[in-house]
Amino acid sequence: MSENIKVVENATCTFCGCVCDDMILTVDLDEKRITKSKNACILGKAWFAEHYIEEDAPAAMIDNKPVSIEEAVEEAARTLVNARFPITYGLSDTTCEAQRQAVAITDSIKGNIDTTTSVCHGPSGIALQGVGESTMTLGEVKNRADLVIYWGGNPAESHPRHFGRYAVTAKGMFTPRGKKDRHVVVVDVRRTPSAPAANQFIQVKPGKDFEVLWALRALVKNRAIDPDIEAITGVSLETLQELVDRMKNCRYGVLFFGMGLTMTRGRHFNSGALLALATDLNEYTHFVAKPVRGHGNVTGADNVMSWQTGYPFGVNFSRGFPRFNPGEFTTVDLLAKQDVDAALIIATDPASNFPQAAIDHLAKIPVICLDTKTSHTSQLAHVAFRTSTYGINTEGTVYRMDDVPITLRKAFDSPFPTDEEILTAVKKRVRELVLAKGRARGATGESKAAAPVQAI
Amino acid sequence: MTECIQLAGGKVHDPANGIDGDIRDLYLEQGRIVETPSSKPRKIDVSGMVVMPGGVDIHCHIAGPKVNLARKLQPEDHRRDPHPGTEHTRSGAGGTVPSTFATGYRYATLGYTTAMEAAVPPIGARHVIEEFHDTPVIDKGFYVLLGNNIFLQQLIKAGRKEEFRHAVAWWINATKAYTAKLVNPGGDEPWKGKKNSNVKNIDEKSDAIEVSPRQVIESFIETVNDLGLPHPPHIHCNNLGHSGNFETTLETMKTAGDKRVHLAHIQFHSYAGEPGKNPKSASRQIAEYVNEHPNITCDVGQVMFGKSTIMTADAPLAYMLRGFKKAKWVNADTECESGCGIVPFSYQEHVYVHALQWAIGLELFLLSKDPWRIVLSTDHPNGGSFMSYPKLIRLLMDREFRREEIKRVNQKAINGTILNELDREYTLNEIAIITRAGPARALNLKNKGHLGPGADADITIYDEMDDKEAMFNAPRYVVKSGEVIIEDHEFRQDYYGKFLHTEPGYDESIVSEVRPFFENYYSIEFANYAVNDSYLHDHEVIPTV
Amino acid sequence: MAIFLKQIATPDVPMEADNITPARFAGQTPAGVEKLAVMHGSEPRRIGDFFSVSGQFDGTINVEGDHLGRVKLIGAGMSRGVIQVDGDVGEHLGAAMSGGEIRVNGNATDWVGPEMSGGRIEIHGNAGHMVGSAYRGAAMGMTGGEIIIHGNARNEAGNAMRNGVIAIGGNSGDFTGVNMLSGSIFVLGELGIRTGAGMKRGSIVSMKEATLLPTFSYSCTYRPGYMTLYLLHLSQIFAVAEEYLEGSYKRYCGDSVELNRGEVLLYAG
Amino acid sequence: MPETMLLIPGRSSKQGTSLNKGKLGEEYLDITSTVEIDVDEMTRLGFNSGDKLRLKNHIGEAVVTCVPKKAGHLPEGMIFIAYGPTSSRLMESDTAGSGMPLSKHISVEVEKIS
Repeated sequence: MSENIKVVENATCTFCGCVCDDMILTVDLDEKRITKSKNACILGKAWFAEHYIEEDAPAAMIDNKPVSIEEAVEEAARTLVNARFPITYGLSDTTCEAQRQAVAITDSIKGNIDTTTSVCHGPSGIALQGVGESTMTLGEVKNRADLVIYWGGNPAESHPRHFGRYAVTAKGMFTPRGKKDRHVVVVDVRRTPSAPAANQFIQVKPGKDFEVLWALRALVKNRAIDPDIEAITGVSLETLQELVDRMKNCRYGVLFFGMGLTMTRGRHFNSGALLALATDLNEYTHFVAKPVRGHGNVTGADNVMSWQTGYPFGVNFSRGFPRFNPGEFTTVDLLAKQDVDAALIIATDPASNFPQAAIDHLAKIPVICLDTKTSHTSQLAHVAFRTSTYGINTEGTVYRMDDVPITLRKAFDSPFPTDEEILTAVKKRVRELVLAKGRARGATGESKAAAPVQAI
Repeated sequence: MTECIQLAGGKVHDPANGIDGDIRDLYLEQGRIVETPSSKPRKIDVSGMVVMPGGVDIHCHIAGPKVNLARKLQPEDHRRDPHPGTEHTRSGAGGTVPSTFATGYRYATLGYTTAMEAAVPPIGARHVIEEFHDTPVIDKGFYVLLGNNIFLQQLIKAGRKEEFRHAVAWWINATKAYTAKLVNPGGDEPWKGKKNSNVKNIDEKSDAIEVSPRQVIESFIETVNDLGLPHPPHIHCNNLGHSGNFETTLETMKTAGDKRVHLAHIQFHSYAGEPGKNPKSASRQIAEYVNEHPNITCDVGQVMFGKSTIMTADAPLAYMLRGFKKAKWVNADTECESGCGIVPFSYQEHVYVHALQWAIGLELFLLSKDPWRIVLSTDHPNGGSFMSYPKLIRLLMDREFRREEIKRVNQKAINGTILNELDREYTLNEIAIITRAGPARALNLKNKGHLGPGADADITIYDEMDDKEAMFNAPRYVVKSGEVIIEDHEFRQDYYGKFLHTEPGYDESIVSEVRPFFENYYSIEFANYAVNDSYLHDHEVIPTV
Repeated sequence: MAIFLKQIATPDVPMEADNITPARFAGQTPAGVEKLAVMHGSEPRRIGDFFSVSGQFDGTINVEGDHLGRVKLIGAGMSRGVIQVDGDVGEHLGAAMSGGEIRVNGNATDWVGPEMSGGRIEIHGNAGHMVGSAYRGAAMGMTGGEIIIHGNARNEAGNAMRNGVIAIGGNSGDFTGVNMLSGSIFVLGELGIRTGAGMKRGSIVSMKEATLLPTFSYSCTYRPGYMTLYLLHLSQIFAVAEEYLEGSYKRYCGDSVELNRGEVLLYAG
Repeated sequence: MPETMLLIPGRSSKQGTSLNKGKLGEEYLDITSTVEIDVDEMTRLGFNSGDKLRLKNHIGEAVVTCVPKKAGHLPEGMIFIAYGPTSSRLMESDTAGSGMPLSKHISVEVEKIS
């Protein structure tokens, strides 16, 4: 350890959607390492501790050969502009500033843009569009919630500080005794490490969450439910009725939910059932719900997409304006159907975690990849940029899972450019090429002959 | 480098400078209007056309957390109204809650060059400024929601006036806001903490906070006037939408005494009738009070028929509206600061209440004696989209058109109003006042809303037409900060306007009061709360008065 | 004589062909039809780049090809005439159509007849998800017309439908008739799970046993009069066993979280 | 005879921490190709800790190592794996108009190979 030490207070950990902004980072500026991350959880500690700069790694490569950033930008721009159906994907682990550039590029090239939301809480986004939601910032839970229910999520392992900072042991204005002022319920198909934090664990048969939520909705509305509900779902009518009484009689109730709902059969209808349950309960008391979002800035990606295009994910520009249709313009579908002829992948690794059919197509098309580390995707990329890490080497804005925006503080400099810098350069070059292409087309009268037709 | 421009031969409507349709040349240089140009200008012949300052929207909802949530909520609304990009401009989605780009460009295509987002919770300030960066052409600022701020209410309760004033100023600075906004003051706590209830009158104290709405209103009127914020407290009164609420509105105005105050979307607060029963018009009582009190400005919040989106910090109101249709509804609580409700909505001619709301708005316009203090608004998108402003202008300017439209709506509603008896037609100059000069004055934007030397060169040029809706729908030229953005109805370049905010002074020691509250009850760190200057980009600090 | 479109080139990326409607073809010669626009990804192209066009327009369009699966929006918004497709078609077939008829000798994928208000679609093979459905966020799916699927349909058939009929010769997927407001869905094969979730009114009929949600309750077994009539109509389209016409049906009402005025009818023998 | 079981991919702390060392690192690859099975169920199926199992379904197949999970955490017939390249191989790509492949309840045939 060197003498050249800096302490960064109120830094933000962007590993998960909790986006805890109370980090105290000790930075060894010579070693370019974070040696201590006070207040971080086990995931956050690893996030900071394992962050090191591979000084020798090339900042840009074309077909796995090092090139200058300028050459890579040129090749990336040409690849995108020449494509007929290019996609942009990822974006949940970068700043809003970078996300804004990515949408601008996709608008210019009339491509398709989607974020990791589509394979995370995208179904919850669809559910929101169907039924709305009653929701809150996390501080409201800390200050007011006397009933907290986690459904199909395991925050003890995925969001370790969720309990302490916001929802279980946190002490607030009307909950001065923390956990003693709350009843906590965990609902899941398996007894996860989150279950011990709760006063009550309810185990649902796999794939029966919808049935349980639907029965709860009926009971809230005083409709009869047959006792065979236990045989179907594994949860007794008595347990359900008791939970309903508790929900109706609490002062401020919260339903948190995870991908146990969105990733299983029923998908958006599972999330929708939960959101509708929270809405129904507002006839009796104040009740809110919130998806426990994953990556550090996945919520920012939803926000940037929504304000720039009107839609939160799964957006297509091929007609010259944004259109939204999950299942048609979402990335897994497009790749698996082999509809795509180029891809710009930012801060994610679909080649590692997508269904095999989608990965197979990704391997066949030119991929442009921005990542802070070598990944499965960067290895198969035609153009690969190595960028600096948000929240450690860059400033910028991220949105916490409850849509609260937070400004990042930089711990130390990286020799690698930011995502925003690369994307801004690509955008500039793309715009030049698109304008040139448009003029060439205009000169031959081509574009006028085939004006786009009606929109659906 | 902006070029020097001569707008030659137009009929100029510049009521702030007493010019009413005179034929004049205007010279623009370096983004401003100048007496004489320093070099040979590019001459644009606008003879036969009507020249006005760019429009100023004093109250709309165009950016920030609730607006974006309303966007996410309604793909069906965007889908039917796409906004294609051009060589110069970005694409977007329309509908009642357009994407940021569509919002900026569409305001521009109506000749508006400034708009104020009317309700942002402090913790969402960063968000609204980020969206402003992507909202082209127009200058913009926002009002920060402070009326249900628990810390400030505690200071009011404790009678700590001095600390209250510093804390309000601190919050304005920390969020880079334009003024303080009160929405249903005192109503959040019963909504969140007492099983979705609400305060029912201006003197009712909530159990948890023990402060009445009147105390909150009084405190803000006094403090914001003391601080000299360019715009007085912008108040959304209690009991919005409820029958008989005009008394609450009168009480709220009385609370101001002779101090400056702005009443938002006053149409929604001008209802007589028994609570719980159908409303009746109280536009006369309200208009009369406003007419006699020069300290008051208001915007109308006109209802226009068709699709709208209710989005408000008044969460109990949105829940009440949700009850009518049981369709999708959003509630969003913001810790220590605010509530929020969103309901997709539609105003229909045949519905008694909707027709009455429409009529009351028009009555208020027509009964108002001083156009300088009543501003054209639809509380976009609550009463309808800002895209319906041209039609609203025609309703005000064209008596025959208005009569035809009156025939199409619920007659029972009309019969309870005096709308049929009102023959007034707004003149072009009066329209220039209620859409530009008046709101600019109410905002203390000294360089906007007029065309005198030194003014911002934000100018709209219309072809003069008999059909005022068609005229105001499509200006031939729109100039923003001296740049010709729209020429012959087409975008010629992209442009990003300025961010407008104010910076009242305060005593730093207030921070030591705010911080402990913050550390106990907020979920982000105090040090990460205030918006830093990196978000400002192109901005202008409007001085206190 | 009809206009014939024979596919001569395979699109590399999705193609949007909402100009393939009788209204757009009316009064056009084959050369005129060839000039009509299609989108090939983001690239504006012409019908003639992908199809050879022959014949003469008399209200009917025949589209034939082995690679039509990427061709979306055929017949979108159509109000009259006939489109016959030989081959498998892409998404949004007959989207928002108000009249006329589309016949597909082949399979269709997702979004067949979403938000249609009238006319008829008949798919001789299978269909994908969201047959006759609402688009995301919208409160209403198909409001009229008839969709016949000879094979299977997948999830969300009739999502939020307001009126009209969907008949499926094979099986349906999950959430058949979800959020249905009115109208009828017939499934001769098996229903997936969670049939009629959130339905307010309307009828969903199946000839097989099904597991229903806990919010549906048995009311009676009877022979609904309209059933025989409609099944007779369907028996002219595909094989409907005699006993279904004559049989009685178990009626379940739901969804009790909503109005409870919808019904699911299961063949009882 | 292979046993039909329900595979639940999910997040785990170890997967989360090893992710930071790199998705190509041995640790991450190890963790994401290890399945947890209820200890009693392992006895019933004759699996020992560290055995290699083949998971197979209509999409593809993958080889994983099995470790026992304390009784009472996983219901019968359910096995848990941390998300990663291994679970991808068994994931269907149809999203039913949602964008989301069914990533959590994956039916697999489980067979011991060593």
